Amino acid sequence: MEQEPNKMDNSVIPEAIVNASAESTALPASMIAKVLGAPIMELPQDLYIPPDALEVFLDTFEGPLDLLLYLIKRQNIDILDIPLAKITHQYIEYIELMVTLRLELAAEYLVMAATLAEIKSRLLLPRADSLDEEDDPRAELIRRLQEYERYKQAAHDLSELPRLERDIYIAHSEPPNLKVDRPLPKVELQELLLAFKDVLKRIDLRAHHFIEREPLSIRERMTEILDRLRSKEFLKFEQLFTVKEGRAGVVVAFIAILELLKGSLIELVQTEPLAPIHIRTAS
Amino acid sequence: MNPETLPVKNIIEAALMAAENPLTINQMLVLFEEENRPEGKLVRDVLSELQTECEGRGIELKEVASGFRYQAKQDYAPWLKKMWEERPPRYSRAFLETLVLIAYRQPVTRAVIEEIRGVAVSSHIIKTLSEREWIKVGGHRDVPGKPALLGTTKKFLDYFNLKSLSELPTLAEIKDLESKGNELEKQLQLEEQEVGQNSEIEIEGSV
Amino acid sequence: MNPETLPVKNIIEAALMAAENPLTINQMLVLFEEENRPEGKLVRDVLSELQTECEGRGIELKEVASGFRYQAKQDYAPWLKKMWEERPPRYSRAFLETLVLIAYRQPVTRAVIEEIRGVAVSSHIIKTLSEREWIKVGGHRDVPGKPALLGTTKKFLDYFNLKSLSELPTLAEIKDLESKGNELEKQLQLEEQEVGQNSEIEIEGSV
Repeated sequence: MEQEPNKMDNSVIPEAIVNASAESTALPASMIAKVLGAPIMELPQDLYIPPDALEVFLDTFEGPLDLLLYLIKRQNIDILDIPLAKITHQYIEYIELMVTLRLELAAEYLVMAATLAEIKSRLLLPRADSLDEEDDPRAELIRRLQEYERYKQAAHDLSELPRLERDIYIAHSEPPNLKVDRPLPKVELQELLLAFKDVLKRIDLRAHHFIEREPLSIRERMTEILDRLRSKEFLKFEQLFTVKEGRAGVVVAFIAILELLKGSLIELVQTEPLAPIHIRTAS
Repeated sequence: MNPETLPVKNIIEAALMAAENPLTINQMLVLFEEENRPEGKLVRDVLSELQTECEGRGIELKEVASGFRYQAKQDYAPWLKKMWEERPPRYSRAFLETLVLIAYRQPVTRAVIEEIRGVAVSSHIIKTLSEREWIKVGGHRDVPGKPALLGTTKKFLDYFNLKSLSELPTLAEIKDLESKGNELEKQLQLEEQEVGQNSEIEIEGSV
Repeated sequence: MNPETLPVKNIIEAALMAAENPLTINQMLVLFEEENRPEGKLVRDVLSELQTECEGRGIELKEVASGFRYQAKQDYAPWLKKMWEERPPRYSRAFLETLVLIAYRQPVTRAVIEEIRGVAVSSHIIKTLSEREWIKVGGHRDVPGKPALLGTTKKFLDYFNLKSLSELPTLAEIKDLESKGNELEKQLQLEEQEVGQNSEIEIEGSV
């Protein structure tokens, strides 16, 4: 991935490329490729990459900008001084080679070839004496190259940063034995009442009597009485009333007893007339 | 300590901390190239030094069946366990409806709740409510099958901060809840969505 | 150190060691019951003490984007890596370039990444980055097609041992063409001569 392409063996080449192209194309044996319609009879001299390595070589480029940067850097030239004619020339040679070798070529490479050719032709046009930046046909290309180069460098810098899995190992220790509590769900009273409201909306009016019959104080007392009866088989009738509660409390208790009787939830027991009245759960 | 052993100690400390499993002394030895490999005895010395260094700290170096490992001291379990606590789940609508009907209609049998809600009451809900001690069986109705009569408990009142059931709003008041309710309801729905995404123990309608 | 703070220090050390992820100061604070919860300042003091105590040891306490974590000192990586048979993952240039563009230009659309790199963005790379939770969609640009705006996550920073985006290496500056403008013409002439002499292939004006 970070190999330097120009370190490749340069002794081999021409024949190999001719052979490769002969195998893969119908071109006459003496002709290597057609560049822009013109036949190429000789290999460009500044290409020295064995064809089987070419594919690998091209894989190392991340696109046309990357290839252009490589061509520029190889000559130790500042991007600002890009020798456009020369670079265009070399770039197109590479493209041609790729086409010849029938390597799959991303469309972006061809678009760049056209862009380069266009810039070059604009440079060749007769022009005014001085040239400022806006007029320099290379300006946009140079900007793109620089922009790409800084992120290419940033990617390299990022890969040099210490990172997990390679340079950094998390230090940890076993947790102690834990009995993790499962928290119980929380309920707001408001939430509960909204659920109730929903039920009321849903059921028809006829069913309301199921709920509406008695005030809650009576319902509460009913449960309380049943509760007391659970621990004792019998309760004296008068034990169900407390003077402290006053008149209202007595009424509540009395209605609660009546409701319980009506629902056959309790029974009144009197062994003989005038004997004390007891209540017990209905059996 | 001999300065030459310092890197050995640091390497072993770091290795024990970075390892996914306890390390045996042999496993520690093979971390070193052969020419720099310390003696087993040195490693044992280093381990006992590391052990001593844990005194008064939050972690300890323990030897277990498969080797040595660092672990957090048991004393700190009450604090550490909070890191694994889950967010409380939420109760389902069915759960809340069952509870509120028991509260307002007690003592009440399951059959009556089913009649009002129009659907069967899940046993799981009754069980959860009983386990939380929010409801209890107050008796049995004297009809065939002797169905249990359900009512709410003091714990239920305490949880909702009520002194008695009569502090619950009347039906008329409940119907007025609407205006204030809409906002809360919306908020609850939002929360439910949120919880639905984050919580793994979602209590569903079946509860 | 005040003896009362000792348990706080030990609890925090144990928690950081036992935690599955880096811990923020807030996450450390909620380990304590409200009535015994230390001040944030005390926790910060404890952390810097724990940091100091790592001097000369095999591990360090490091603050990354999502909080504090203990980690083996990088010096010992050559020994530690022997504990894993698999080699650490390598990332292709395409992967890293896509990642840095998202990191430096966020929030950024795929189109911008493609424009700068001059090639299509691989869907596979975007998928891998999302699966690793290094990037996320932070919104959508309000243009036709509503393209996703990509940004990096704390997990990305954690992975590269960084606390914030500002710790990323600085980008190279873009040089100005203006200063070179005057020399252009001369240079072009030179170059044309040179190419004319050396070139064996004529390049036509258009492709």
